[in-house]
Amino acid sequence: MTENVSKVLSMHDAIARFVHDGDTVVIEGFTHLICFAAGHEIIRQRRRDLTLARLTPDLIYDQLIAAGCARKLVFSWAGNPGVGSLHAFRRAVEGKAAPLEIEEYSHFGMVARFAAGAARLPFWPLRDYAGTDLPHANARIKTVACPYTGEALATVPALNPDVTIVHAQRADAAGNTQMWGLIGVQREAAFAATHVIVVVEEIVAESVIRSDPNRTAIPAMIVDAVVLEPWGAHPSYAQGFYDRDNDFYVAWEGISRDPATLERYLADFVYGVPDRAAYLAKLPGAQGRLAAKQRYSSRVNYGF
Amino acid sequence: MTENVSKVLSMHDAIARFVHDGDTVVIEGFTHLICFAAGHEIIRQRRRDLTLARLTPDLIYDQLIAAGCARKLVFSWAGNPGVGSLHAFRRAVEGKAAPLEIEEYSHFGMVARFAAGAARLPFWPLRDYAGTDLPHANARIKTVACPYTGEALATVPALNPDVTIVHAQRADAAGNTQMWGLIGVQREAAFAATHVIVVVEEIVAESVIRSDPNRTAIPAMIVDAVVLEPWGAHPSYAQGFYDRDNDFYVAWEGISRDPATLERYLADFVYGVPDRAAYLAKLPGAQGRLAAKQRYSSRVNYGF
Amino acid sequence: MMAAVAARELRDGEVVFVGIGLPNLACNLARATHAPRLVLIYESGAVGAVPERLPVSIGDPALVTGSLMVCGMADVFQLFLQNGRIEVGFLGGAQVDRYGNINTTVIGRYERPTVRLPGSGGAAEIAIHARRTLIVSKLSPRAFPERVDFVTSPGQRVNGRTRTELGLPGKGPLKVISDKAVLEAEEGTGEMVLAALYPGVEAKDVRASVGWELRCRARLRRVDPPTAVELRLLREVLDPKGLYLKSRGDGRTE
Amino acid sequence: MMAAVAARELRDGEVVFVGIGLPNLACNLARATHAPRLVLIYESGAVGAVPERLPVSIGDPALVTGSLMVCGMADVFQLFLQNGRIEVGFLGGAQVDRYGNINTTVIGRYERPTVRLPGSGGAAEIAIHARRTLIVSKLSPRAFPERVDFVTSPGQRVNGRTRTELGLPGKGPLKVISDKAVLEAEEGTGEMVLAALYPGVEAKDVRASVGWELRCRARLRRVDPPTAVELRLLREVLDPKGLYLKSRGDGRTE
Repeated sequence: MTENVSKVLSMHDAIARFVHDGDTVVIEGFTHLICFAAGHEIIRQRRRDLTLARLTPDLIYDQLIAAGCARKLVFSWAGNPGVGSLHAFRRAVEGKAAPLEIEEYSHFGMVARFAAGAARLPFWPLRDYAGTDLPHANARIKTVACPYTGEALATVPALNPDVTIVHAQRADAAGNTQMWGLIGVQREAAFAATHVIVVVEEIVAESVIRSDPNRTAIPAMIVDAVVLEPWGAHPSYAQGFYDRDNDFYVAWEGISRDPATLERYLADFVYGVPDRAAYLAKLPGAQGRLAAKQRYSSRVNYGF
Repeated sequence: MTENVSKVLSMHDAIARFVHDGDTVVIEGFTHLICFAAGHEIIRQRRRDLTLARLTPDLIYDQLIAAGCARKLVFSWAGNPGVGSLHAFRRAVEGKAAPLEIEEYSHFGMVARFAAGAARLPFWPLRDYAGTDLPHANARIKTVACPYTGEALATVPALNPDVTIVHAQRADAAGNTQMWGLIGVQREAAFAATHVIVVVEEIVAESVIRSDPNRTAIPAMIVDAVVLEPWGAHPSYAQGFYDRDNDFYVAWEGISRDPATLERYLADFVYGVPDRAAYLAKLPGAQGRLAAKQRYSSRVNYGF
Repeated sequence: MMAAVAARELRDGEVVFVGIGLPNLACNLARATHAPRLVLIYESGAVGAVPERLPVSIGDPALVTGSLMVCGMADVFQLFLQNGRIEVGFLGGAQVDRYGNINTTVIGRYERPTVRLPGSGGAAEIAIHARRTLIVSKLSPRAFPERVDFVTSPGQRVNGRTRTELGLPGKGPLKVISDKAVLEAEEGTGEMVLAALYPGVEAKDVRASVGWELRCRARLRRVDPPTAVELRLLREVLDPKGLYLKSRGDGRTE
Repeated sequence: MMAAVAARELRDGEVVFVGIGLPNLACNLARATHAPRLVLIYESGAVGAVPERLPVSIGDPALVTGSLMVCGMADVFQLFLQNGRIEVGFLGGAQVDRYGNINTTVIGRYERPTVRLPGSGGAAEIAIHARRTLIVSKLSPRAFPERVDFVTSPGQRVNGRTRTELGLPGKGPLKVISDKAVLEAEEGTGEMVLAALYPGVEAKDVRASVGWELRCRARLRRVDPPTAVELRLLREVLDPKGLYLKSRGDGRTE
C-alpha cells in the first residue's frame, strides 16, 4: 500500500513550481545535508524578496544574500563554521551593502519554532533566554505562565515555511525519505512547511524503504517533489556518500570578503552553469577527493 | 569513548534496587516490548502502594492490580486489545474489589505528559479536549492562553516517574539501547524518569551499537541497570525475536474474569516461579510457536 | 455489509487513521477495489502498512514488517493528527448520541460506573482532528441514546455548542454506518438523521433502534447490497476466518 | 597550555557539551590521560563520538561514524540540555565581562553593529542549563570589558540579578581559563577574580589584560606547567598540524 505515484522532478522544475518571490524558504541541514544545489537553482531563477530561515545560514544563504534573493533572514548562528565570517551577511547587517532584515534566536529557539510549526501549535515553551539580551533584540520571544507551577517560561512562535527543501541520502519516487548521520531539524522543518521538496543522492525502490521503516524520517504524504541530485549538497556533505569540502569553506573567507570576487564566483559556478552536473564538471578531482569510504551499519530483523 | 562500565544486573537485583513501595512506576511499550518479566518480579517482591502509569495498562498492570501492588493507575485506554476487558481493573473501579485511584487522559494527553517530563518542562500544550468530558473527570487537564494568538490550548502536567522500565531488542552493557518496530513513548518515558531499567533480548558489543548510532534510542548516561531477559516481554512481543502470544491475550478474558482463577494464575506463573527461565519452562512449545522469521533491514553506509 | 458500505466511503489516495476490526477490513476492501492508493495510519505508529495477516491489534507486528514508516506516538499525535494530515478517522463506541457524540468511557456515573469501558485511547484526538470521521456501530436503543453518559469523543454539537464554537479543527462525524442504515449529520443542526436504508430495511425499523426521535432526509436513499466481488473479497480473502465480519467493529483503538 | 589546564578541569565519567577548537582538544587530552570515560556531546546531535580525525566543525562526519548515538537537535536541547544531563559546558566569546557574561552577538549597538558576530547558536542554552561552564578565552582589555555590549550567554550576575533570581538551572561559569591565568567566580558576588597564575606570569600582567579592577583570591595558586605527557599528546597525537593549539579556541558552536 502506498501513494505509488512518482513525484520525481528536475531541480529546475521543482524550484520553478514551489519557490515563489516573497516566500518563506527553508533549506535546512546542520552542517550535514545542506542542499546547495537547490540554493544555486533559486539564484539562477532569480527569486526575490525571500524570507530565508535556518539555524545556521552557512555559505548557501550567504550566497543567496549576495545574489539579492533575500529580504529577510531568520537565524540563530551566522558564521562560517570553524573558519570565520559570512561576509555578504555581515556587509548587509553592518550597513555596507543593501540592507537585510534579521530576526534572531538561539539554536534552541529556532528548533522550538520548527517543532511548534510541525505540531501546528502557535507557540512552543522552553526554559531559555532569562538574563540574555535576545528578547530585547527580538520582541517575538515572549513568556507564558505555567498553569501548574505559575513559573514563567520562554516561548517562541511557530515557524511554518511556504516551502522546506530537505536533502537526504535516499527516498522512493513517491517521497518516502530516509536519512542518517546528523539530522538536525530536517523532519520538523518538513512537517512545518506548506510544500516540501526532497532532494536525494539516490532514488531507491519502495522495497528498500519498506525493509527498514524505522529509518523513514519523512513520509510521502507530506512531500510535493522528489529531486535526484547526486552530490547536491557539496560543499556540505552526505554521510556515506561524500565528505565535507572543508577546503572550500576555508576558501569562502577569501571569496566572500571581496564583493567582486564573490560576484565572479556566482558568475562562474551558479549563473554560469545550467545545472548541478555542469557545476560538478567545473570541480575536477573533487569527487575523487571527497568520496566516502565504506562503514556499513549492522542489520536488524523486522520479522515476526 | 564511552561509559564502558557494565550496568548488567539480574532482574531480581534491578527491581530490588530501583523499585520501592510508593514509587511511581512506568513499564511502557505500546502492545510491543511490554516488559512482563519486570512486572512479575515486582509482584514477586510484593511492592505496595505503587502509582502505575502507562497509556494502555494491558494485562501486565491488570496483574499488578490483582496482586495488590497498585494504589493508583494513570492511563488512557484500559482494555484487553482486540479481546475485551481488564477484569481486575474493572472490579476495582466498579467497586467490586479493593478500590483503585485513577487519573485518566487520552493517548495524546499521556504522550504529552511524558514529552513534558522528558524535556523537564512543567507542562505540555496540545490542541485537545474541547467538547470532551475528560477535563471534568480530571482536574489536572487545564488550558493556557497562547502568548501570540490568545487562543486557549489544552495543557497536561509533566509526568516524571521514579523509575521507568523499558524493554528493547538490544543494548550494550553500559545501557546504550537500540529498538525498532513500534517504539510508542519508550524514549520519552525513559528521559522523564529518575531511574531507568533497560531490559533486553540480547546484550551486544559496543561496536554493534556504534555501527548504527541513529538507531540508538536511549543513551547509557540515563540508564541505571541493564537486564538480559530473553523472551522477557512475553505474552507481548519483540519485533525480530518473537510474535505476540495472542492466544494468551484471549485466554486472559477467562482467567481475569474470576478472581480465584486469576489468583491461581499468579500462584502458578508468578509467585510459583523464581525467575523468567522457570516461567518459560512452564510454557512448552511457546517459543517454537512464536519465534520470529527473518526479515532483515537493508544496511546503510556511515563512512565519510 | 457494514464493511462494504464503509469501504465505499473512502476515496483513493486518502490518508486514513484506522483501527482494528471492521474499519481495518473496510480499508483493505477499499484498497482491493476502488482505492489502491489509500494510506493507512495506525495509532501505534505504523504508516503504510501491508500486513501479511489480518492484524488482531493495532500494535500487531504484521503492521510493522514491510511498512513505509514507523514513528513514535508523539509523532503520530503531533505530526500527523494535530498537524491535520489525517483525512478520515474511524470511530465506534458503546454509546453514540443524537449529535454523534461518542462514549467509550463509562456507563453510569464516572465516579462509580455500572460498567467501566476502556476510555478514550486516541479517540478524542481523532474526533477532534481528523478532517472527517465515520462512526461504525450497530443500532440499538441502548447504543444510540438521546444523550451519552460521558462525552469521550465530541460529535457535531456538545451541550448546544457547535464544533466551530468549540474550536475543533475537523468536520467531525459526517456519517454513522450501522447494520441497518446510514445516518448523516444534518447541515446546520448537526443532528444525525436517517439518510439511506440497507436492502430489506424500513425506516420504522431504524427509528425503533434509536433512542431519540430520529428524523429522515427528504429523499431516503437505498444502499446497494454488497457486490459479488465485495463479498468474495471479504469472506475469502480479507477475513476468511470471519474474525471481524461478526464483530462489533469498535475495536477502533488498541 | 590552555588546553592542558582545561583538560585538568574535567572529571572522569562526566558528560561534556563540547565545541570545536581548544575545548575539543582539552576533552581529548582528558580522555587520553585521567578521564577515559568522559562522554562528549556535540550540539549537532553526536553522542559518544570517537573521531578518527580532528573534527573541523561540530557537524564533522567523523563525529558520527562510530559514535554511540546520533539524535535530532530537538532532542539535544530538550532531552539532554534542558533535561539537565550536561555536567560541563565550554564557552568562549569575543567579550567576557566581570560577571562572566559573554557576548558573541555584536560589537556596538545591536541595530547597527560595528562588528556583527555569529550570534548565540547554542551558547545561551549551554550557559543556562549546563551544571557548570568553563570559559576558554585569551585575555585582553578589549576581550574582557567591565560590561559586555550584548549579553548572549548569562554569567553569574546580569544587571545586578543573580542566577537564582533569574531562575537559571545551572551554576554558570565557575572558571575562566585564559592564556595567562585562571579566574574563578567568587562565591556570593559572582565576580570573576584572579585565582591561579601560569608559570612566569605575575598578577600585574593579568590585571593589565582585564578591563575592570580585577581582584585576587587571598591565596593565589600557581598552575603547574603542562607535563611532558600532556605536551606530547597535544603536539604529536591530538593536534599534530597545530590546527587549534594556536587558535582563539572560541569555535564553541558551529
